[in-house]
Amino acid sequence: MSPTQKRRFTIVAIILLGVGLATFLALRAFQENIEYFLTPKQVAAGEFEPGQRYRVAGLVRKGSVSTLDDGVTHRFNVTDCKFDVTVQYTGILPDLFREGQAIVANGAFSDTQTMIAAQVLAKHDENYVPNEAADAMMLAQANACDDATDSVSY
Amino acid sequence: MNPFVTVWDFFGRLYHRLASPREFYKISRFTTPVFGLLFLLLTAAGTYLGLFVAPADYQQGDSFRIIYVHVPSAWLSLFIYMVMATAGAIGLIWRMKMAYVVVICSAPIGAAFTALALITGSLWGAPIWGTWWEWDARLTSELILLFLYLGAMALYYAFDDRKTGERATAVLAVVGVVIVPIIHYSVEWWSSLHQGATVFRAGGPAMPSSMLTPLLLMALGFTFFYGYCLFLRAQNMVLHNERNSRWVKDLINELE
Amino acid sequence: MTNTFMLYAMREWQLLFRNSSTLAQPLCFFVIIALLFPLSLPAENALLQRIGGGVIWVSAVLATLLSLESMFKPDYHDGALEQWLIQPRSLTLAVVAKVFSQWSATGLILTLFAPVLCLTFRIPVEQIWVLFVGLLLGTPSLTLIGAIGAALTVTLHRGGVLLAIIILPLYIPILIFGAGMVTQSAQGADITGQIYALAAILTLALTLAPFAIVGALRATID
Amino acid sequence: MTNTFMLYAMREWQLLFRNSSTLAQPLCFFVIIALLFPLSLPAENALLQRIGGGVIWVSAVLATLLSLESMFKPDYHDGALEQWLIQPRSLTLAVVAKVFSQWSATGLILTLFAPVLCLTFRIPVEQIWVLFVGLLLGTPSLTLIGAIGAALTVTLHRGGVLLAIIILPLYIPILIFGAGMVTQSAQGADITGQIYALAAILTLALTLAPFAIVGALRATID
Amino acid sequence: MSAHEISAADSHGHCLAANNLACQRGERWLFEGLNLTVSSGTCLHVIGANGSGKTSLLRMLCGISRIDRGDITWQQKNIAGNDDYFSGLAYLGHKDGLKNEFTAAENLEFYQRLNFENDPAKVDEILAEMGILACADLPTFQLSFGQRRRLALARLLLVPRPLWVLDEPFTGIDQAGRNLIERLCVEHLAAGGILILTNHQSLRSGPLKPFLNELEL
Amino acid sequence: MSAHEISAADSHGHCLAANNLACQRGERWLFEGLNLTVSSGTCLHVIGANGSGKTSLLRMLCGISRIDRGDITWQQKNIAGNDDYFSGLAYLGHKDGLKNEFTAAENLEFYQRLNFENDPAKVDEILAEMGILACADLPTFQLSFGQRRRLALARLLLVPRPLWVLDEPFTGIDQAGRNLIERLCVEHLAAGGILILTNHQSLRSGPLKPFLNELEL
Ligand code: HEM
Ligand SMILES: Nc1ncnc2c1ncn2[C@@H]1O[C@H](COP(=O)(O)OP(=O)(O)OP(=O)(O)O)[C@@H](O)[C@H]1O
Ligand SMILES: Nc1ncnc2c1ncn2[C@@H]1O[C@H](COP(=O)(O)OP(=O)(O)OP(=O)(O)O)[C@@H](O)[C@H]1O
Ligand SMILES: [Mg+2]
Ligand SMILES: [Mg+2]
Repeated sequence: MSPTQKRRFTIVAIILLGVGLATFLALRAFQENIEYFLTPKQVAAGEFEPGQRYRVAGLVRKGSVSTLDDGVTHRFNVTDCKFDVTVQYTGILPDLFREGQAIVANGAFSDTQTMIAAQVLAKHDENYVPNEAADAMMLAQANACDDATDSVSY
Repeated sequence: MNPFVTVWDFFGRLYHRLASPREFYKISRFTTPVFGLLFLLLTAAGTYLGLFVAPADYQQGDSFRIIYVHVPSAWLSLFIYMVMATAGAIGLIWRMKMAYVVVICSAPIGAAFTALALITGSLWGAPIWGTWWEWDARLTSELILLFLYLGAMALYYAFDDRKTGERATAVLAVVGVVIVPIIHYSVEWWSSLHQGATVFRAGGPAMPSSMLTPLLLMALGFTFFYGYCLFLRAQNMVLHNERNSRWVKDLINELE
Repeated sequence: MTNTFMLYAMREWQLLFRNSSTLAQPLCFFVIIALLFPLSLPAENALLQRIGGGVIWVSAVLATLLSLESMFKPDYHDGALEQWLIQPRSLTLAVVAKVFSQWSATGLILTLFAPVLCLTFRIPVEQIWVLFVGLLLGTPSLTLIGAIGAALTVTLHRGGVLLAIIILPLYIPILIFGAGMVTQSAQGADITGQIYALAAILTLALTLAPFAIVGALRATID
Repeated sequence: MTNTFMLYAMREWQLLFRNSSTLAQPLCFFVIIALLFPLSLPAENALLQRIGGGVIWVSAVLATLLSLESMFKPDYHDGALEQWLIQPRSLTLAVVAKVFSQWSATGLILTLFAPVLCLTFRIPVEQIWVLFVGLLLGTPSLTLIGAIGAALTVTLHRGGVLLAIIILPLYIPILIFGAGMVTQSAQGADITGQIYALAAILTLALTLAPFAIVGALRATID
Repeated sequence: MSAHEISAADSHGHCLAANNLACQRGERWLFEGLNLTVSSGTCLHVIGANGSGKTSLLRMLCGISRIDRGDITWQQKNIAGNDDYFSGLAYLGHKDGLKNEFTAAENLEFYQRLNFENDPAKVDEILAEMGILACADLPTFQLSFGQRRRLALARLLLVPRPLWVLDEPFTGIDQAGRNLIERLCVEHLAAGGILILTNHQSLRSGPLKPFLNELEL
Repeated sequence: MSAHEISAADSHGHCLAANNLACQRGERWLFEGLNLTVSSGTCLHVIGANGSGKTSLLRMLCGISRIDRGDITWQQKNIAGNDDYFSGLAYLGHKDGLKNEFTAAENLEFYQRLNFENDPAKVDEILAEMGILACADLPTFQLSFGQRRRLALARLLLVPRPLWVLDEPFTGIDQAGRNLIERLCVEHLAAGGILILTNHQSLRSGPLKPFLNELEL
């Protein structure tokens, strides 16, 4: 090889190696959960500190939604189908909020089990379905946890 | 004749024609109106189908129809950046004048589409998610893309010398391209608030064709709009850059 | 090859020690942050402790960003850079050496002193480690990526704002991973994901940025 | 007399707008602080609100300190300063104009934008006022006092650290009064004492610093 | 052009004198016990090898450098803090005092205003006389080396000043420019001005010859 | 001194050529369709008024500036990325590439190491030859203007390079220095080197005459 060829070869080799390693590391990174959510399971195990702020993600437990007397404070359970966290939120819920919907609640724990949420966000999934099929879909969604046997992550 | 050679030859000739500002100008005189027309037809069809024919979504009702603006503009925001980066690389490697023109002319169009994606996304997110902004991976990275577009524009105009500015902008376009895969895969890599892929996903689109057709029509229409704007801007730029050359002077004489 | 690297790196270090304004900046930052932050916030340990990590990360970004302006400009103005361009030595290696020395005078110093700073912010020892590792992985990427912007704007007389506009977007991911790591570890969460992410960014920056910097210099110097 | 002042001040402003790296610094600070602080701290409004005032004051000190280096150096190196020395115009007025423009590009911008920043930190309106008045009284003193250090180190090639060492001790009182004001008003306490103190420092600096700066310049330029 | 007005204002003539001047740089004394007197209509050419202290002497005469020993007078009055002196002095050194960020015209306009005048038309006239009108609106850093030096020299024409102190004024200037500047100097001297300059070539064969005094350092 | 070694290494001679070269600054074309060939043992003196594009041409020839049109070859090979060319080239422009913070000796030592050598004794020798040994340990910003230029020129003596490109090398240099540099150039040319330079005075009457070619821009 001439010196120029040799230099080109080295450069290409370095780039390939570097980009390959970077891809590997990136993929490893995304196997870990980078955005930190507290799972209902962790809450049940008491793995949190009162006063600190957390995000909890999960489904709205079927039949758990209630509104307090003031009309704007809502209580409901967020579940991974196995463990539940009770969330209390004062404010307007997003349009999509309903039983079986995936949501993210943002807040701190007042006592051992109840999260006082400052924010409740609804997660929309990738499915778009015409109105005609709505009832079946809603039913399926609301009963999402029915045949789950173990914790599901959202 | 060997079909491979023929195809190669065709692209070779196309490349050379596009590489020359004068040839490019000739071609674009023809393509610009065609692209404009295609844009009008496709978007008109897409809008009609999307607003009046496509069924409402079971959860979101009619508010899902913002998809027909949001998704095409979001796709284009990524596509245009890829075009810019590719053109930038071509310009830097093969010193092709027209490639720089593509880089410079694409930036504001891309920025506009990015802004549109951000605005429509926010408008959509407010009722659906319950917030118009989160520091979510998809949203943040799309915002970064907007800044990159703006940075590229600012960089180009900062140089007194046009040629230096073109090359500097091309370098920035190439460097910034890492953001594109990050935006695209952000919803898989992070547990994002933004939904995952609906259209291009394993197992086919999660959307009935009555909803999908207008979306694809709109996307195609927007792409032609990009082509239309690009050619229009590039024409102007070529004429300006080459204003001292013979062929432009002849052109002006013809007009007068 | 090592020779070229060492040659330029030694020169940079010598210059840094002679011309302490570059060396002063991170130190200034630290003195100010360590001394003045506690002075100017409500005297409360819990508060300091919670913001410590974020403050240190933001100051790392600031220090890097401000040091970029003087990375290539002096060499451009006194003609040293054009001499490098016409040497039969690898410009890429020269640039890597320059970035390395620049980092050692900002990012590295920041990283090494961060634990001391953490003490004034009363941050617990486990989080000090997290912060340290994060900075060690993150600050070189900051300098590498920033150097591309510095090279792109070296000939401009009004480069300041532009440099920030070009570079800040690219810094945000690093900051999010780096600072996020500290916050999460305070909540007792796992941080391997962020470490991998920062490492990935670093490897990518290390392999590609030097070529981009050289390309930028060749594109702009005239 | 006003003429001399206006002449130099106009020139400085023109330069600042041309050479945005000076103008960029406080802007950089603000973008970084407004964007990156919330990104890199635990997302909590109450936390941001409590540290907002302190963060803004520290950034004002930092911005001023970092801008001092480029206050007289460029004019010294390109020979403009020696031309000023041999003009039959008052050098004191020139210096006052320079300090004023420098302040308007750092302290004033910081002061004017601080309310905006306060909004991203969700600071209540009464405290925004306190912060605003404090900065308005404090930042001119910062620049005036800092300019003495800048003039003393203008000919030095290793002036950076020295400048910080000379100047920082003099800044601490201003910072204590200024930032203390915000904390106290958040607690509902009276702040007239601090306002008087800041005003006293400012008057003193305004009357004495210009002469000190001119003396320092004449002593060092050769 | 402008030089004529000086003589009208000061027909009695000017006089710059240095007594027993000394200059120390580091540990070395560059010169000691230097005496000189320059009066209206004379040109003092300071000669010396590189590093012999020409620039240092000129800067002392302009009151920029500290005087290590001796004193300098203008019309028998010490120059320190002497406004009369400084309103009569124009100095151009190796550093040109031009701002890269400004255009050529803006640079000149600033110095014009510094001299209590404001006349953009005159600035253009001067730029034209120096042959750099075409560059009037270019930022100074885009000028060629010689154009930059011409711009610096253009300051001399802004207002008439009896004393010109020029450190290697012909650096980077082409032959036409050199002739121009020599002509301007001659006009200045003929009108009763004083010129102190350094230059590495002898001036004895040029148009300045009739006014020439040499001082070897 | 060093120049003799070139001829030993390359008895076959060198050749730098430019074909149809053009340079655009702003909207103006400074020159177009410029052809030139310089071969071993010749000196090309680029002549032109201020702002005519001499510096721009020299920087193109050194591969620093972008070439707007045309091409430049060294031994029939294009100079872009041509290591052979760059190991044979020494360039000194208006900017001297010296670091103010370093001493004179340190500055030279860096450039020596850049040239794959490390010999402090030789650095001192070169400083002595250029007449600035006394300043070896002064920080460069304390040097007089001419001493600084001498230091920049001292780089030419570090290692023998067949092609010297010098932009106004005599700026700020006194008569003795000028003679010295002319002598060095003559030695360089006599040993088969190539010299391309600009200067505002004609070189026809100096020692470079026998080698001289002129190019008017
Ligand atoms: C500010 C907020 C938003 C931003 C910045 C944003 C950004 C984007 C971007 C960049 C894409 C293209 C991704 C790719 O092609 O890889 C995209 C696609 C999409 N977005 Fe959004 N979006 C936002 C809000 C929303 C909301 C609220 C919804 C609906 C709930 C939504 C639904 C979609 C859909 C359906 C796609 C197409 C996915 C596919 O590729 O199949 N977006 N968005
Ligand atoms: N970016 C630019 N835009 C417009 N004009 C420019 C630019 N850069 C340089 N120029 C002009 O290019 C011309 C060539 O400058 P160059 O330095 O090559 O001249 P030169 O022949 O070396 O002159 P000198 O004898 O003064 O050194 C000058 O007239 C200068 O003003
Ligand atoms: N701080 C200092 N310490 C020691 N020596 C110094 C210092 N400053 C300058 N010198 C020396 O003083 C001498 C005088 O410099 P000056 O600039 O006056 O010379 P000059 O006659 O103008 O030379 P030139 O022809 O090169 O312009 C030089 O030898 C320089 O090295
Ligand atoms: Mg001198
Ligand atoms: Mg030149």
